[in-house]
Amino acid sequence: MLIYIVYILQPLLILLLAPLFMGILGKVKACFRGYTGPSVFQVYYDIAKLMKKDEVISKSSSFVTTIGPLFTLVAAVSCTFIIPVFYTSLAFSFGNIFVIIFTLGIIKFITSLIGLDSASTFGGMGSSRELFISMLAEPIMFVVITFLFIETKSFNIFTIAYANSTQLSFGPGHVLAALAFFILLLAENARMPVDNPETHLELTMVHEAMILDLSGKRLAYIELASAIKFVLFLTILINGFLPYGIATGLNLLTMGTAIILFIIKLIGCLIVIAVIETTMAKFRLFRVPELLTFAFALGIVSIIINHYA
Amino acid sequence: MLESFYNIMMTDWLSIFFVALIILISIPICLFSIGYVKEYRQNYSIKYIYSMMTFFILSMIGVVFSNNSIVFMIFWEIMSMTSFFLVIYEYKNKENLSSGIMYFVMTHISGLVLMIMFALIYKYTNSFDFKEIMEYSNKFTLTQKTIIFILAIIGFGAKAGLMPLHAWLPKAHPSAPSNVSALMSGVMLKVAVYGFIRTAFMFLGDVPYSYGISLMIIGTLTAIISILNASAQRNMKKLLAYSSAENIGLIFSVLGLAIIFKSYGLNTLAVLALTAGLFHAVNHGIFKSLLFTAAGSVLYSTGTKNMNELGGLYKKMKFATFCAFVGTAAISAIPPLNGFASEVAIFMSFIQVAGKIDSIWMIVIILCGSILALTSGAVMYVSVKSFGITYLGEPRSIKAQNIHKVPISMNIGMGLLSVYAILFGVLSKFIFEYIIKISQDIINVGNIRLDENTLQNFVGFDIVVMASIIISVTVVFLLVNYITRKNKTFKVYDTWGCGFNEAKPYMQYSGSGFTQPLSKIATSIIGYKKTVLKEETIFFRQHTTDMIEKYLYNPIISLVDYLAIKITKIHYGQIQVYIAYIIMSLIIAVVCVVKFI
Amino acid sequence: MIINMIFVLFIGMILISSLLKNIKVISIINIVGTMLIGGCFISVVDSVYKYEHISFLNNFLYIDSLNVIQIFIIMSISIISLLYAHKYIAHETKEHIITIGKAKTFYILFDLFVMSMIIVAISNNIVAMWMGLEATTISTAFLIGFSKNKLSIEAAWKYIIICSLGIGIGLIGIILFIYSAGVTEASEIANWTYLVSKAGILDKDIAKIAFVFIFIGIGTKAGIAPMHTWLPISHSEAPSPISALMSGALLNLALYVIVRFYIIIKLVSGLENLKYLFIIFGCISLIVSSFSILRQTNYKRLLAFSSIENIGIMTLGFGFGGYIAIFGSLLHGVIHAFGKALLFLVSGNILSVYKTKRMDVVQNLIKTMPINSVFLILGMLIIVGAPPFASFLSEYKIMIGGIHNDYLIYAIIYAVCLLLVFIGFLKSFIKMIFEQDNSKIYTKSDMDKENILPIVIAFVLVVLTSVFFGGYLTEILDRATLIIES
Amino acid sequence: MLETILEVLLIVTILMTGFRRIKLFIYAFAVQSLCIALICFYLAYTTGENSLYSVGVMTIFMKVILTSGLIKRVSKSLKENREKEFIIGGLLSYVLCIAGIIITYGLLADFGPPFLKVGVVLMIVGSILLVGRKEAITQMIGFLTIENGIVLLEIYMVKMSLIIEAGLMLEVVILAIIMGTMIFNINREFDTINTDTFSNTKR
Repeated sequence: MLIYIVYILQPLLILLLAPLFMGILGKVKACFRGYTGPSVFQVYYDIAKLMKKDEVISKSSSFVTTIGPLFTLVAAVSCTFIIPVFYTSLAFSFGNIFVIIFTLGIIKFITSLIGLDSASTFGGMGSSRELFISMLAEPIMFVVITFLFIETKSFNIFTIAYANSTQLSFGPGHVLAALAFFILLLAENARMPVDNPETHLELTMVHEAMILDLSGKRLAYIELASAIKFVLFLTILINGFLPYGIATGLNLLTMGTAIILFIIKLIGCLIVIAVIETTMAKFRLFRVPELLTFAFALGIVSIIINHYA
Repeated sequence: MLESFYNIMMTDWLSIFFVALIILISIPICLFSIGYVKEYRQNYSIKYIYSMMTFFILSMIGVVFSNNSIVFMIFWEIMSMTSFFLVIYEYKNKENLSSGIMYFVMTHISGLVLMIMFALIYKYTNSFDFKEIMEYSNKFTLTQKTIIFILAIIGFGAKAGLMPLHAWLPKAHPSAPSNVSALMSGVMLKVAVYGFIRTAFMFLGDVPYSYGISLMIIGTLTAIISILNASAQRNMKKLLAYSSAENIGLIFSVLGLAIIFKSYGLNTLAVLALTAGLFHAVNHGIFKSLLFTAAGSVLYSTGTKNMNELGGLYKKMKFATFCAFVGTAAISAIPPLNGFASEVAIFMSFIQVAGKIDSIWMIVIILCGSILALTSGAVMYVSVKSFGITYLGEPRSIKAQNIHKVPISMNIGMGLLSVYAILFGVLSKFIFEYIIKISQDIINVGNIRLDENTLQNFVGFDIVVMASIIISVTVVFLLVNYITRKNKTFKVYDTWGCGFNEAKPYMQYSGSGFTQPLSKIATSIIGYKKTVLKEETIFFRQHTTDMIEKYLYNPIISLVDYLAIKITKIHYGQIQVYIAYIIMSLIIAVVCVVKFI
Repeated sequence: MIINMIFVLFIGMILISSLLKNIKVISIINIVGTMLIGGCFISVVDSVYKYEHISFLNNFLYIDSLNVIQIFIIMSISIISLLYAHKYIAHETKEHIITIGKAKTFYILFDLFVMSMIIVAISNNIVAMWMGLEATTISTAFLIGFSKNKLSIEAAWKYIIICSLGIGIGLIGIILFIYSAGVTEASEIANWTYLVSKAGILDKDIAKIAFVFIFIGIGTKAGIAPMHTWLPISHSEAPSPISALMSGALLNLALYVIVRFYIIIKLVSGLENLKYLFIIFGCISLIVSSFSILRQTNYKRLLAFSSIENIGIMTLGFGFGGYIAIFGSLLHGVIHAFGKALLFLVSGNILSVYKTKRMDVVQNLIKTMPINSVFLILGMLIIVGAPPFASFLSEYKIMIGGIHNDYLIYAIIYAVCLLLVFIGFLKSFIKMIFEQDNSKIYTKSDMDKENILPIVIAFVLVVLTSVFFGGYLTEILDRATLIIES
Repeated sequence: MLETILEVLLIVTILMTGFRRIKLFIYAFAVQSLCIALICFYLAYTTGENSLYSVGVMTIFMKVILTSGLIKRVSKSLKENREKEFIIGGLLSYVLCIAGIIITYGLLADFGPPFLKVGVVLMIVGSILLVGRKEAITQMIGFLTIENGIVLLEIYMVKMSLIIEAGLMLEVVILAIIMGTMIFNINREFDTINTDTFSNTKR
């Protein structure tokens, strides 16, 4: 009976806390840059405001702009159901890592179509660059999943988290794979070195350009979906690579400590990302393939080290 | 009578599967072509295309059902002949004729190579019957197996469009009428896959792993090079033809993987890899013919295949746009649809190799897997381009504005195909079990008890769970949306151009511009050339050539021409020279006969 | 008794066509006469079908299932050509291109030609065979030079010189052959049956050289490679019915004569690898003809080169040996004869409408002559060996035979040449039928329905051969292969 | 007696390779046929084979009278009466002829009677004329010389019935008649019988 509560609690946790973590990230970046910046709950206020506002839809947009954003949010939310946050066990028969990655792929697919749909130059440019970058990111994902498969002999994210949580010492391959996945995370979620999420400067934005034309409720859906996607990637990173302390038994105490540990680790990651975002400048588009091939090389090296060493 | 009919036909699981595939995909395409063919009424004969299409489909079924190598070859040649007459159907423009001729020549090459292969098989096994050859399969010596395998790759590869012999694909499909190119790329390429599976798996029995690796490398090269070529295309059907070559590359690399597993004795993994390959063959047949029929309906209504002239077709072709959306989502492996099910199965069978094979080849296989992942990313890039540029945004030319209505039967055909795509995606778990039985029969392992966790690792169950979650969450969100929509209105206004409000249709992203970053990276592979012309306004032209054709086909053609010129010199008009030939050959023949015999 | 009837009919036809004035009557008499002769032969063939072989005129004429095929080809193609010639000559005389006298010589020479071919086909005496071949050269010399322009006279001259030289070499071969059979007093030493029974005692060295002379000599007549040079020009200059008859029946017949001697030579011990003669010359003619087809601009010359190529295929088939290959080449002989006759007659129609043999002038045939273009495509498919027709089966059998007896390199050359011929045919015919430049307007010519009957008959014969005449043809081919093979 | 006939035959044949005027060719051809007829008579006389008598009579009647007369009548209507330039030069054809003689006598030294070797020499000279000369009429004469060579070969090697011998002789004469009329046509059409004007079918 408790298991069903956990089934519901895990996705709920991510759904509710995703905007909070974005707020925390904004706050951390602000204090690095020396100004107090908006409050941690600012993202909640934005989404609430957008939900209430009227909408303007461009006359050349099709069903992709009207229904699309809803589907992106649906994809993001349904992904949260099959990812371990604080509890994992071998009993989960679903949760294949490919399904997670490809469902998150729906968001990318639909946002790039929305970009093209509004018949504006910026939308086309944004979706072309987004797809270009994510195309180069695919092999890294493949290699990271292979590494995890070598380590834990399964594709199911729950069993991966379970196997890694019992393991205490991690070899060098593990660290390299985590680093590769981290770079993949930055590329997929349009974080700083690949694309600047805050700016609306026409020639630099990638992710923002696609949803330039949206407003009101639809913009809120997309914002929420990308926030959830970002946090989901982070959870995969945390629970896939350093799931120390994740609850494997059903008693309340371990789950409580697991939640707290998860939040601490997440904030740690956010701090690292904030450091990267404030120190690094955005790469030129044709330097991004070099970064991603570097990550791919890391992945390959991790497999070789793990397998043959 | 049935009994005699029985031993003519080849009724094992493989043939039945492929016949089912052929029939499954031909029905919607025939429905589609009822409407589509009306466009040709005024200058081509309708009876011709209908009769040729029926012969084409019957010959394909004949190929799959034949169990004697002569009957196989007869149907094989009839198939290429009827498809040739369909490719040159619109003989009014010259370009169709030359591509039709090239197509027929390439398929004839594949026919001849297969003829040599079957003759060799007859030499070794002294029988034409497939069943006897199958029993003989483990008595082939190694050299015999190598020769037959190489000939099989060349023969069936030429027909399927593997790398060095793929040059006809991007030429034949755009010149054929759309329903025919849908039929050809959806079904004919699979018949070549059937032929290859029949020879490589069932005739040759167990084969050293180096065959599998060479096949996998050829398949991966085909995939990556053809998808890069596809990205730079303006012509919609050429883009789809290249992406068919890419999917064929995918299927053949998985077959190579199955051969590797079999040679290492990992039968369960071999069965699963082969199942992934067969499932992807079915799925590719479905979504590729869906995309071709969509392109056909675009061609029917606007009259042009060039993407840069289209755009904004959504407004007048709502149903066709929706079907094209489903097709694009399926080809770029979006979860609930069928493309996702088989692509993930392929990636999983690639990853399964880790830890099981510990030679250096594991790294090569994983590299091939990552290249295929790159291609699947590129497929999403290319299909979003082809869907977005043609259907969304503003119409870029007058052709795209005043388009005439698409007849009902075309929509029914496309609708049926998109229903297939959704069904095959959601119910992929049950289709998986069915295909696993077939691949067990192919690898003739007997029905080994598939250990639970490898099967469980396969994605069957997850998709069903995922589909149900998605449906339930959408229902919840629609309800929430419906409740909270009372006091909000939405206004329709021009697109937001960051303050610039005279946005013209031509200012949108064009097709070639959309994939310009990718072609800039792959300049050497696809021969990408940029030219900037300064007439009264500045023009930007970019042009890509098929490098394989430029550096492999043209030298051969010029060599043959050079030889032909030299040899026709023999007929130098003088009669004395002719008589000298006779006397010389007499003397040489007498001397040789006296000396050697 | 039947044989005398046949010769009486032949001589009667020649006399009538030399005496009467009205061309139409002459052609009808000729057609009826040839059909009667065909009828006589059918009864002869029945008796051959019943008991293996029969001979007439105290063993001067000898018919077994090998030359039944040749008779069948000769008679059917001569009937087809006569049917075509009926309208062709009438049309020519009406427009005063040729005088009545020339038309009459056409029919006289035509009957002489068919009669000499029949003599070669059924004679048992090898010197009589040689004289028959010589008679064919003589009778066709003027037929080639029929249309009195520069090219056809040159063709006739080259034809007569090269062929008679070749046949002279053949005569030397035959003389050496008889000499190698020893100086016995037997009167019928020159009979083929006698030589077959006496194969053991042939003097090996002289028989070897004799066979080379025969192969090269009669090979010129058959159009085998280095000696084929007369064929392209003479077949493209001769009137279409004649080139159909020559290309279909005569080349086949010459090859049949060579095979007759080859049967004797095979029985002589130690001369097995004489078959390399067939294989090498077959390959040379394949290579030469397939490469030249690629560069042809005149469609009748293209058909002539394709005849050389098909003869090359047949020689290769006989060279490969083995039941399958020989069955394939015999079948290929039959199907090629009808297919080539069909194509030559269609090209005759095209020539009569377009008045030129150049392929780049003939355009949009599908619009101007739809019926002929359909038959042109079907003819192309027959000759190139597309499946529904038996030529695919015969080429495939020769390939199997070749690979079965370990001639892999030759089989590969054979496959490459088949491909090149396929490209040559496809490029030229598809361009001729479908290509059009939009500036010109193409009207459907009324001459299209003219002269379609013989083409239809030829196509029906091809279809019947592909269906093997309900097993009747397989039986004859089977026995013929056993004669060669055993 | 046989040797003298063979010597005359050899001399005439060797001279033939160098001739230019067509009249000389005709006379040489007539003398050749006469010598062959005499050889037949001589052999018939020595071996008592009476079929050779008829062969001799036929050669005289058909070859010496009929064919030479025909060629003379044809050559009368021609414009050129001699070969202007050769493909194989006069000197080279003599050298080839001598080489041919040496080879035949070397190879067939022990094979058959002397007139067999002369027959082979006739054939070689005939082929030199056929290949080396430009005029159509010279090619015809070259071809007829080869036929004469074959007749010599045939006399020795084959005991054939009379009809076949008559048939062969008849064939050769008919060929000569046909070639004559053809030369007549060529002369009328091209108004020269130099085969250089022919070579217009390059492809």
